[in-house]
Amino acid sequence: MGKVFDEEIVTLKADFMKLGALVSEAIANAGQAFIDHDVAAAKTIITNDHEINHLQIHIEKRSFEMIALYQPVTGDLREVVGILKAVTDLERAGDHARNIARETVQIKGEPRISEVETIIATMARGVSEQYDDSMDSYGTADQAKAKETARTYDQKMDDLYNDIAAPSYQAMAKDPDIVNSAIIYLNVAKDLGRISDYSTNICEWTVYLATGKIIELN
Amino acid sequence: MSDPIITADNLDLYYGDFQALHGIHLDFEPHQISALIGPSGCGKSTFLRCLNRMNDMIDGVTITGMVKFHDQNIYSPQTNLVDLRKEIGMVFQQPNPFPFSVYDNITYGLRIAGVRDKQKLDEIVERSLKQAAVWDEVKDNLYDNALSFSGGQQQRICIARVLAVSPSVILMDEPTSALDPISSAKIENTLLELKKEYTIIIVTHNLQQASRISDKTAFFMEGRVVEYDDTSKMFVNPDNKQTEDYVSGRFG
Amino acid sequence: MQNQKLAKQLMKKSKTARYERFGHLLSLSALLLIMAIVLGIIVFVATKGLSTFFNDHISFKDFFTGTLWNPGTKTPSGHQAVGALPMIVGSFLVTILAAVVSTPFAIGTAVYMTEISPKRGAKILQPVTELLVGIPSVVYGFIGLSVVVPFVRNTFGGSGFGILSGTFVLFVMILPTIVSMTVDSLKSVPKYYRQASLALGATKWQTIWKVVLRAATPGILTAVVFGMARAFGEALAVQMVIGNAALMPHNLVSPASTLTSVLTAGMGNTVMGSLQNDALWSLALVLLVMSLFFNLLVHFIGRKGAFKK
Amino acid sequence: MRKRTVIKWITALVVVLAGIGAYSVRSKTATNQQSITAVGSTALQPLVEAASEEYSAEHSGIFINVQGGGSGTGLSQIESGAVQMGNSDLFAEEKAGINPKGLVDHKIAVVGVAPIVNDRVGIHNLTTRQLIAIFTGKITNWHQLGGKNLPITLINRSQGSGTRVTFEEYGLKGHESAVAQEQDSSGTVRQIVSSTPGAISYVSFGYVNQTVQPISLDGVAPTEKNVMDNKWKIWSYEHIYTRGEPKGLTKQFLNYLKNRHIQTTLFNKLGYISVKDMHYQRTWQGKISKGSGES
Amino acid sequence: MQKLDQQSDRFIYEFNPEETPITMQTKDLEIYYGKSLAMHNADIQFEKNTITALIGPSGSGKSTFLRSLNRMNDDVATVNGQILYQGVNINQPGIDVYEVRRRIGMVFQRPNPFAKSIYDNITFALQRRGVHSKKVLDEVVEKTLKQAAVWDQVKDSLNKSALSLSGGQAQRVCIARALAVKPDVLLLDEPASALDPVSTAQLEQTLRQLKKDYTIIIVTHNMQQAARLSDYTVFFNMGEAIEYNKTRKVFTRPKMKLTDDYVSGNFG
Amino acid sequence: MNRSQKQSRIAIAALRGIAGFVVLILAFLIGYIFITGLPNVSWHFLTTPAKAFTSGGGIGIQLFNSFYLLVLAMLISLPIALGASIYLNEYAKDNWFTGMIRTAIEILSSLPSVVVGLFGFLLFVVQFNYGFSIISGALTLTIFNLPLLTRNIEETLSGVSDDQRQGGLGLGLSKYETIIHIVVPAALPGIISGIILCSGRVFGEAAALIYTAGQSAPALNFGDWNPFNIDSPLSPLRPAETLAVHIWKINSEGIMPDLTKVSSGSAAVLVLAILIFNFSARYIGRKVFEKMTSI
Repeated sequence: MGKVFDEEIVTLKADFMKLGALVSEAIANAGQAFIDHDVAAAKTIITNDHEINHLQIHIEKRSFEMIALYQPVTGDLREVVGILKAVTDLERAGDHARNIARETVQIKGEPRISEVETIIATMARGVSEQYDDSMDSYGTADQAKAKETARTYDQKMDDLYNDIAAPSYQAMAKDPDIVNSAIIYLNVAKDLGRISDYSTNICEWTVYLATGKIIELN
Repeated sequence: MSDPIITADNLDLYYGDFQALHGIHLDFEPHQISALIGPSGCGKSTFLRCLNRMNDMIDGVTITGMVKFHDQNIYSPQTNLVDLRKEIGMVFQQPNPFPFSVYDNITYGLRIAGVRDKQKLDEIVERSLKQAAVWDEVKDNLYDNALSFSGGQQQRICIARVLAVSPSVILMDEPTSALDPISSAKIENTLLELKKEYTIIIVTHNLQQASRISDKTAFFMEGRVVEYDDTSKMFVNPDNKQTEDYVSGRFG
Repeated sequence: MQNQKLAKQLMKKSKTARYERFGHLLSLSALLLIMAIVLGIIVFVATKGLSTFFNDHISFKDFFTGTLWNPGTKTPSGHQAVGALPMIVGSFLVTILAAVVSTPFAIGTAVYMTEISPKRGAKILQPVTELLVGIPSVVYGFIGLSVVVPFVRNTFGGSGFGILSGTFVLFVMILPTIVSMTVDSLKSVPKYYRQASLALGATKWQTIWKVVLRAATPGILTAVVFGMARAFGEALAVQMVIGNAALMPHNLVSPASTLTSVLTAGMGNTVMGSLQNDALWSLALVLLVMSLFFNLLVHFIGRKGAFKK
Repeated sequence: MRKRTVIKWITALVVVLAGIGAYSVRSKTATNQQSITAVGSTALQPLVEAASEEYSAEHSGIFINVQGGGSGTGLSQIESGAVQMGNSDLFAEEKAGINPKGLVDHKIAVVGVAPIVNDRVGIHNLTTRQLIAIFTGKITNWHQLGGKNLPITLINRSQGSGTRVTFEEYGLKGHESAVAQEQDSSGTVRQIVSSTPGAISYVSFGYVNQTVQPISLDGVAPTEKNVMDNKWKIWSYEHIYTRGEPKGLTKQFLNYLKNRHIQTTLFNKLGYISVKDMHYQRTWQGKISKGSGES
Repeated sequence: MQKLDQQSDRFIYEFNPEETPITMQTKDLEIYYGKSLAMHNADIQFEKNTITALIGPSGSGKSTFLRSLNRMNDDVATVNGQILYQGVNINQPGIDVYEVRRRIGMVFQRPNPFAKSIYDNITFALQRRGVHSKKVLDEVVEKTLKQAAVWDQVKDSLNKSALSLSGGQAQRVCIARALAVKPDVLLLDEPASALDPVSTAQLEQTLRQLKKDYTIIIVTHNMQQAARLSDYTVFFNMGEAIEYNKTRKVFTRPKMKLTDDYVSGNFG
Repeated sequence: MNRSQKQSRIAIAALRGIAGFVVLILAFLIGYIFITGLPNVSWHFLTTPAKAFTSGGGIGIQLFNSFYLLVLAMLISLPIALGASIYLNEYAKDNWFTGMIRTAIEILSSLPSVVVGLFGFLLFVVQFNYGFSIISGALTLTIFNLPLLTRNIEETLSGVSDDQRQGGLGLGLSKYETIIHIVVPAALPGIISGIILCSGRVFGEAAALIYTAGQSAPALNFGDWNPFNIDSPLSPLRPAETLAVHIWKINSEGIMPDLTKVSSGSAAVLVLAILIFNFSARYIGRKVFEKMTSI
């Protein structure tokens, strides 16, 4: 296939990486805003989510067109299919970052549990790192790094989730006033957990991109 | 996995001093469509023609190695060429019906084999035209000159002509390259039906075609088989870089 | 503005267009010239040939059914002795026999040249056939006289002069024409017909017989027509070996004559415009009509018997 | 590409010029009488041709074309005035379709015609009656005449040929030959007679050679001397006709032909008999009278 | 700027001539072979510096349409209606077809180099038009062969017979040959159908380059080729232009059911 | 080995037999001509003029005449045949009229050459007053030659792929330019074999020339190449007996003693000449083709 496909795939990948960067920013900022109780930053994230959605739709459309027009095979096929699949994960990860931003707005004025928030902060950083590593591995089609990332973070993030969930439930049982906050903590942890899952998915697509094999990494 | 019906073993072919095929080893399984792909001059057509000894006609061709058909080396001196070609039929690039009626075209192979029984001939004409999925289009014009039909119909008549002598293997040398997409699609559908009863080996330039219809694909380059595997693998995740470049169109 | 300029450029007759007009006219005039020649000859032969009937008042019946040829005199029964039947029959017989004999040989040779041994065919047979076309008919005639006639006399009896000798000589004379044209038509049969046939398990012979020859039939028929045309028009050689006697041929070894041989022999000894001369032109006219007939006949057979390529 | 166009035009030009040139030169030479043409009898052709060669050798720049075509052609061409001399084996009066008015006869030579047979026949002499019987198809085998048991093969010259007319008139006494094979040249006749057992035909004396057997008639041998004395009856004049009295080159050439020197040297070599040597003359109706008849 | 002709079930994209330079345009075109109507309803505009692909089943009239654009059909068909080339109707009496064909060049299905050297193949038409300066011809040869992306392969064998070239090279030499007479528009009639995939890819590459300087109209029966190569696609069926739109649209969201069926291979 | 294969072997053996038989016939013919003829061929024979009635004559002038006439006839007929076949194959629509023209041309080719000769005689020799001359002969040969040559060229032209024509038209060239500069060169090898075949016929033709180019070969002045002088070898107006006519003439009316020698020698020379002509035409054709295909 000619140069045009190659040019288009470069653009597509650039768009995808741009989307990755936007989502990465959203994840990082959402975690930070939650910890800092920064409503303004959270609102920015919510607004910016539109951009992510637009970009995702654009990338999907381009991918469909490329499949329709060029009928790629082998590496090209994996490139387009990988992006087409991973872009959903990115967008969803972005959605969860937006959810976290919403929780940041909701939790404003509620009582806090500082030890839980410390763990959330750890988890947010971890998830953000995991996401970034996943995207790095995708960007370089580095399946070793992808597997490594999945192995490193997956269990860790599950553990962190439990570390957040347990004190939150305990707090809820003890103090009815804290229920709202605790639920929000649980939601945030869940969002972070999902982002971690999507990152793992991205790692799986990295493996597909590199080898054409579809595997489960967790 | 069943036993291969045709096996090429260490097959070399020379045009004079020029070696066109280098130690080809390929197995073809029954009731499958195997596609041979590769750039022009890679030897895929030459190889195909080795399988029913159509290269024998060309001056200065030397062939070494073996082609086994049901465990029998077709290059052994005992081989009866005429019988061999009845077992291993061939369809060519250009639709090439003889300039006779459709009926005469289909019955040609039978008549030269001495079949005279009109009723039997009629049956076979109907059967093979139906198998080649062209019966409905020609049944009312069986006695018209085959050349008066469209290219796609002509090619299917040619397929029917091969089917009429009941071969077990059909070799096809770019059977759709002279046809428009609709006719090609019809031929492809025909082939997918035929593979239930026949073994089909097809040379094609059209990579999408290979990917659409074949079970196995062999990629030839410079007289060698670079890669031979399941088509699904060849088009998603080939082992060889050259194969990948070729099937993705980045070649040359 | 721009458009008008362009329109002007496009409307201007270019040099190329003038070339085309010139070339068209040039080739048309060449064809018209040939047509004029053909028509001229046909009209010429027709007027001369018909004047036997219209100026000299010979009846068609005497001409076509009479068997005595001595224009200017009367037959014992009182008719004009202008019976052309012996020559017509002689011409027919010798042409058809020559065509019948040489066609299988020519086809066999052509098949050999194209299908069996193309290399040897191109190297030896083709130049030789082309060479034979150029041997003057007088030479053929003399070889016929010194080789064929004694051979026929010793083998089949009679004087040796007759239709059989004429056939043998014409056979050799028209062979090159038929061979080279048959070779052309065999070569124009696409290679893939042969491949398809072989791939269906046909033997080489079956392929040649059932596919190649069948597909080449129109071309072969044309070749035969041209061969017959040459046989028809041949005079000097035939005249020497056929005996050239205006007798109804009773068998193949008794002297007979053809239209051309009588025509050629008599032309110089008659005076333009005399009955003797007009009668000869009538023979030429008959020849013309007969070759037209053969032409149409073979084209008709060709169209019926074969398919469009 | 351009070069070829130029070449093509040059070729076309050359052809056109050659055509025009040819026409103009033609008319010029025709009026200057630098070249004259004699057409007709193939029997007379070698003689006139040989004479013209000698004449041209003696007179440079003179061109005498001698063409065959047969007596009929010669007469009709001279009648239409297309040529200067028309050669004929026959009197113009004898030829159907010719108006002899205005044609001037120049009798150049006398030619004797002899019956010839294949030398395996074994017969050297025939009577006139036997000859007539043979040629009218009444006798069909040589053993009927005391020769070998060989069927007789008749070979005639073409109808209208001067030799045949002469032979039928004086050899067969006016009987017409039966329909048999015909040849339109003496050479071919001789060749066929020499190679066909039992063949009989007739040629002018010039063509008789060792390959065929000449026949004496009624004991008279076909010799020039017998012709001069009219003992051998089968002979005829060779005529050159002109349209009106000859002028210029034509006249000079005709005189040259009639010149004693030519008539004695060339004629003998070619088997013609000089008119001057004849002791008898004959009119076109066949009347014989004494005298050479030379004009 | 678009019209959806509900009655005839056709969708034809239209340009705004104010904004978009249009090189060629057909209006009310009707093409007859003898008495039979082979082509009608094809009012198409061709934008400058684009590639337009004409697709459709065999006998749909796409080649007929293409050939009438530079009047190559003159001898075999009767063409009614207007064919506008830069606003001038070239389908009218008095038009010099040779000048039209010079400006609207054509490349054919099978590579058809003349039995001449490569150099002469390219310069032949110019020489016939009276250009004989060696310098000018040399320049043209180099320029067009470079444009056709075949210069590097043939520059050392310009004097060799063009018949010795491979199919792909020969086809690009044919393109160079067409470019040598400085056309505006390039018509291509299935130019890659006789070529293998590698040569086809190279040819497509060449065409993409050429689009900068020419308006290219290509008939192809390879839909992938139309898809990956062209900017606009016209879908013909039964002698009618059914849909004319941007290629991306035609191949992802065709407006017509018929087009949809055809490009997705569910046709016939 | 089954039945059909046996049948095939037998049939192919039979074909080989037929081809072998034909080769034998041909070999016999050529061998006969050469064996009887070549011993009589010498340099002297090839260069001296013919003698009418003495031995020792050659065929120098006849040989020259044959070639000159052939070249002239081809120069005239080739452009006409080319033009006509171009019109028939490229311009003419395929209808009954074209069919009629083709049939007429085919019929013309079956006319006995003597009829063509007489036509030429009446038209060129008499009507145009070219006399018995090379130009009359060449024009008559043109008539004789045109049908076959036209048909041959037309056949070859129709064998050139339409792609080539479209290529030319697509470049904005006229049909005519395309034909002349592309189609004709592409058809050149075929045209050349057509010319060779026709040349063979022309070379061996006698009957058409007897009445047009004449049967005499007057001595030529080989020092004078001005075509307007009548004794120049190039003069189109001189009578010119060709080799084939010479063979015919000496066999039918020749009276020289060494007739058979001259005749068989001439035949051998004729065949040799055709041989040389064939090879050189092929060679030149190949060279021209190479030149045109790669400069």
